[in-house]
Amino acid sequence: MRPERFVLRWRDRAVEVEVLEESSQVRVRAAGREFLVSIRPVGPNVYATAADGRRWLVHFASEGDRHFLHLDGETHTFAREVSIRGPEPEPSGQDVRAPMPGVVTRILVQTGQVVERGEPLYVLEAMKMESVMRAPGRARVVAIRVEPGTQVAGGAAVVELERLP
Amino acid sequence: MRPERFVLRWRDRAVEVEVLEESSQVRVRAAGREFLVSIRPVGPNVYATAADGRRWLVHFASEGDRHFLHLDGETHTFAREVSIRGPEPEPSGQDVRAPMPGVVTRILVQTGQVVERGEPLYVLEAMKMESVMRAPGRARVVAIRVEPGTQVAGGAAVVELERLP
Amino acid sequence: MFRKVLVANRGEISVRVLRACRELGIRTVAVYSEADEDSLHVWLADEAVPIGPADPERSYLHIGRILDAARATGAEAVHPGYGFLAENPEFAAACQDANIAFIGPPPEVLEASGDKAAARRLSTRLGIPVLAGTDHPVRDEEALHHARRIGFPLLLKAAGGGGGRGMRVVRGSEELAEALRSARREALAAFGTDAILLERYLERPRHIEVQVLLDRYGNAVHLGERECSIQRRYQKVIEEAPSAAVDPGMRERLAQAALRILREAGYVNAGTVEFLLDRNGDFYFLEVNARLQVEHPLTELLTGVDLVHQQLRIAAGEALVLRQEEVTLRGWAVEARVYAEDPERDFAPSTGTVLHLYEPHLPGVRVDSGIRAGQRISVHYDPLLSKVIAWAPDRSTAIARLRQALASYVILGPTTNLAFLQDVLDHPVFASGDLSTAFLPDHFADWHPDPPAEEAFALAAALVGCGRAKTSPQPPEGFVDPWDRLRSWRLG
Amino acid sequence: MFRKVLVANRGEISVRVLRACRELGIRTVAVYSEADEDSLHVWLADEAVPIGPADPERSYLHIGRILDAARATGAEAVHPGYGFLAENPEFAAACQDANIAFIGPPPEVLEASGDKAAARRLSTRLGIPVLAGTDHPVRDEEALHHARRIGFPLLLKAAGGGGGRGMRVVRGSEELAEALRSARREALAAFGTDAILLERYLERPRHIEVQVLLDRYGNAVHLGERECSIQRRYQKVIEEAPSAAVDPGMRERLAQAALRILREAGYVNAGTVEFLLDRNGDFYFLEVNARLQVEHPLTELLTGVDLVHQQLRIAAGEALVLRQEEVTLRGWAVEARVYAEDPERDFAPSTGTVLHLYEPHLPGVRVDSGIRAGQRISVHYDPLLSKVIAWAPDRSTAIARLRQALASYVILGPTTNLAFLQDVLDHPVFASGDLSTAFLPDHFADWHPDPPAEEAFALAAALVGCGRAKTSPQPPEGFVDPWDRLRSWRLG
Repeated sequence: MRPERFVLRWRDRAVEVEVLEESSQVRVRAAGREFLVSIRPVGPNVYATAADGRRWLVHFASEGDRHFLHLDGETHTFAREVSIRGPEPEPSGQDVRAPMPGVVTRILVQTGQVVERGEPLYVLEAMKMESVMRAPGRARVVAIRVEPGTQVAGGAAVVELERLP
Repeated sequence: MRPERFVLRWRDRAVEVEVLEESSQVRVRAAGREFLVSIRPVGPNVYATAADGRRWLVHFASEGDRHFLHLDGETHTFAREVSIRGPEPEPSGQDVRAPMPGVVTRILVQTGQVVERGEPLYVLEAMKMESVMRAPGRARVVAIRVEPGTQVAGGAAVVELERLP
Repeated sequence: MFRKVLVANRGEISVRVLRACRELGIRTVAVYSEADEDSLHVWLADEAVPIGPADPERSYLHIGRILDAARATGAEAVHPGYGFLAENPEFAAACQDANIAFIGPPPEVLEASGDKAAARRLSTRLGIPVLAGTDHPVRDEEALHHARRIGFPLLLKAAGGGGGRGMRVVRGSEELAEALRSARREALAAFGTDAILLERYLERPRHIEVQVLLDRYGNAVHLGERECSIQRRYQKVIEEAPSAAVDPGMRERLAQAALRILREAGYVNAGTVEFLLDRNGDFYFLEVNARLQVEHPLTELLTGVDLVHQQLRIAAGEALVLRQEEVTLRGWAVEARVYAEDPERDFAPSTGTVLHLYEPHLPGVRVDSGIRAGQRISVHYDPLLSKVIAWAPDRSTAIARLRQALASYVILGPTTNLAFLQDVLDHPVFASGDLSTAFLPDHFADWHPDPPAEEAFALAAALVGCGRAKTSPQPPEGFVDPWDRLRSWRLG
Repeated sequence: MFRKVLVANRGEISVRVLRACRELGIRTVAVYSEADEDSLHVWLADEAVPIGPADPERSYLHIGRILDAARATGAEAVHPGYGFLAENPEFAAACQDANIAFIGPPPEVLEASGDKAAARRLSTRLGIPVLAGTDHPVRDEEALHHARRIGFPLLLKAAGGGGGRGMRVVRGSEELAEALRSARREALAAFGTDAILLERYLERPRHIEVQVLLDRYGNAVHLGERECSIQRRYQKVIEEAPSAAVDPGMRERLAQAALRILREAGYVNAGTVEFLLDRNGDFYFLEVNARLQVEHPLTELLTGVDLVHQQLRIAAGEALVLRQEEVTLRGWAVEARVYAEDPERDFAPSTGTVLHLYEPHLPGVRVDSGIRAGQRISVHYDPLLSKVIAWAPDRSTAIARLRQALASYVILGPTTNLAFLQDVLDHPVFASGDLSTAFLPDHFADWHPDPPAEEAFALAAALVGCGRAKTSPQPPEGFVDPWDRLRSWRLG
């Protein structure tokens, strides 16, 4: 069996993974470390797993390329990607996307303006609630993609920033 | 699409069934009546169903040829059989089978003896509990298949009866 | 008692009210929007009536369609739950006109208690302390004048409703104009009126509310207080009862104040009076919540009183059988609200299909849930999925119990605040009981979930990698269902 | 308090005890047989130690292996749960010798209370009424003599243990010999001793038991009574608290009798004293249950006291902090035991894989469950799967609440008594509260589940028919799992 290679991304951390099935276990190379993982289904979406001598009962489900893993009281959402696209072009531009569908009611910055971490960029109204979208870090406003008052879909880019040191 | 024919048995009631998929619904002929059933999965093992204008949320699971349906607070176990074998040969002989694995500790009847409904036939010991197996109705003991003290599997025939009017 | 009751709500509160009706042998009617076709409350009720598309304005907020459903099914009463039409005087009046009992206070009382300024005036008249502020919504021009009178920090509040919408804290006169404009817009969107009140802003108050039951014959009982100080932008996250800051003496004073206000207002049914408690133990009247509150189970676990049963009996014209001396507060209860929200995206609501759901059973833990495995969480409604309420003889055991329940609660699909809730419970200041509405801003302002451990990446990789290799070409569904093909078929 | 506790049991009681330990910050160790490798209690504990094959004699009843596990993990105490080694004096003594605290009474007290005859003698000495009977196990030859002295109907009881094993009712001297032989065999198999006691058999008694807590320093509190009259062949099916037949006066008399017996016996920890209550209100001492009972949650819901926490504290040498006046009984609670048994096969235990499990959440309803979806129910152990306990302010609401919970409880795979339980709750005599141990024999002797309605056949046919046509050739599994191929791989 040829090992399977793909990328698992959790938020901004992407890890190249190599998975090889060996009899009853799965050899996984991730972030320079190697794990021998054993997995046994014990119920719908529930698996008895073990790695490095430790064992976990995990809950696991997938929807398209998004995979949800629950262990030790926490749920992590992983995205499977074909190859390392490199993290989103953080060093240069970064879009502060609308987290969900809603109406961009006000833009609070102009193109070219320098913003600090946490400074409000625009206001999105969804379900009668105004959420202020803030800058994730020190950056310069590169472009404003949307006019105030327009309806946007979840994930739509609204303000593009260029990270500053 | 050819209609599919099979038998659904619940305990001693066997019903010949004809099932035909029609676009979004399923036409079912059972016990001389015809139903137009619609089924929509709403979650793991849970289905929104409707027939004759009534609707039920049912839980359904299968294991091999045994199918479990839960509706209106009750769970029914159906067995799917290829064709009507006819109910077990009730009119003449009927085996009073061991309901589960255990040890037949004592036989309380002799061959040829006439027993009334509810009369004890033999004693089965399982998990330190003695259950007395009784005659389901007026009958004559036709054959005793097992010696006292022998271990039997669940479903094994122990005493064969011949129904009497 | 009513023979049939319609529940004009959705999610966990409709499930909770439907169950209470069935326990009293009352037949139940649920209403649902297209987005809620297969939700728990629809299948739990004896009858279910579709009332429109997903948009709340054209379904759960549509008075006409809800009354049509009530008339069509012969429902004798309507329980509004919380939110939606629960405090809407027109809805209560429409029910009365249609000869259908509204399970809540009379329309005129809803009108009065909905008007924050009127409620303040009533409280002042009764000698119950209120925070310095304006008794009338302010016009833009007079805002600065009042602001200077009241002093900073100043709170801008929507006169038309609560829940944090239309609220802004202003620390200096230069911020007033911008904050007022933003508050007015949010208030207009949320409550249909941009009227704004000004009020002295207490720095680190505790939010204490008192539960009261009143019948039509002048009988009333109070059922102790709940503390709701753990809030994020005025949205309650964790509540508890009793309050660590309320001793028996203060409990009695708070209770009498609450009873006086509600009696004076002619209140009937279940009501809550909210107060702010400052650092030196003085309390100020805040507002009346003319509805059954989200956090009502805390009071039920402490007193053993089923508040929805009491609501049904009062609305059916029965006298309160409960006497004040029968109401005893036993032990401690803590409630965590499970929201479909992404703490990393500024707690923006999250959506998705509940691919897998495991709601644990623990002694002393009650889970009021409104979701089911396979259900689609849409962006149309409030993101509250369920409430986990733990009771124990003392506060620390209740917290430990709640902590265990949250750790074993699994929702795969929409992102939730379960990890956030657990970190809040683990925080030493929370454990100490020294709570205030500043707790979350102070200690959890830029909270982030811990990134998955290396092993988690490895396990995920193994599950994803092997899962893919082995199954049919299409990616492994959360629950691989022989009926996938049927998914497209809609119920006739 | 202990730093680490080992729970020497399985199923729902081990899950319940493990949770109680974690709430007090105690690290937990579970033990499991090969058949229980993936069960709930194994994964809930901090550590889990395999102790042998499925056969109880070589795992859960194997004193040596359990103590090895305790020593290997550094457990400071062992909680035996109920059944298995819970009332086994050798086990308690072995724990003491190994310097591991046994969470229960001292070995000598277990010895005494395990001996029904000795307990009867103690009760008579204390002036507490007992049913006419023999204080010593009878030899075959003297059986008839005693039988004539005591009079018929006569009850044959195994001296070595309860739970209905080794019990026979004899109505005439001609049946005595056969019944005695059968009772001796069952007793020998169940308790390792064929000693049989004779006792006057009360026709339609109520089975009432009193819960007591005693510490090492002579402090003791009683926590009210439970009624367990709904039994089938001495196996309890439905229990409730308080008892409809016990007024405050009788409650006090029963409680004092129970306290006297346990104090006299030098009892420590949680104990229950069982009585029979006849039609004219007289009660007779029956036996001491020197363990935490299956139905203990009833008392916890009425009093708010966590009995397992109290057991842990007492075993750790703490004095009882609870004072009698603090113990108040609030409302009513009813418990239904969910068994994997087939009521149509004379309630013979049933087996199979739990293909699908939906354990509902309802306000006021506690579910102590020991099973998980996907788990294999084997024939090796007691068929109790879980207990559903409903609390409400009054009995009728508690019954209605329990009824709703059972109707929405879904276990697909092993046949269960869920339908049977619902019919019992619906029975008018049960609703009237006029209970006795004759209730099930009188009203449910040849109970049968209702056959499925025509529509059920049609729905099943549609689900079976179409499911088959559409899926891969192999029959649709309960949960079609991309990992089926992995099922054969055992954890390393």
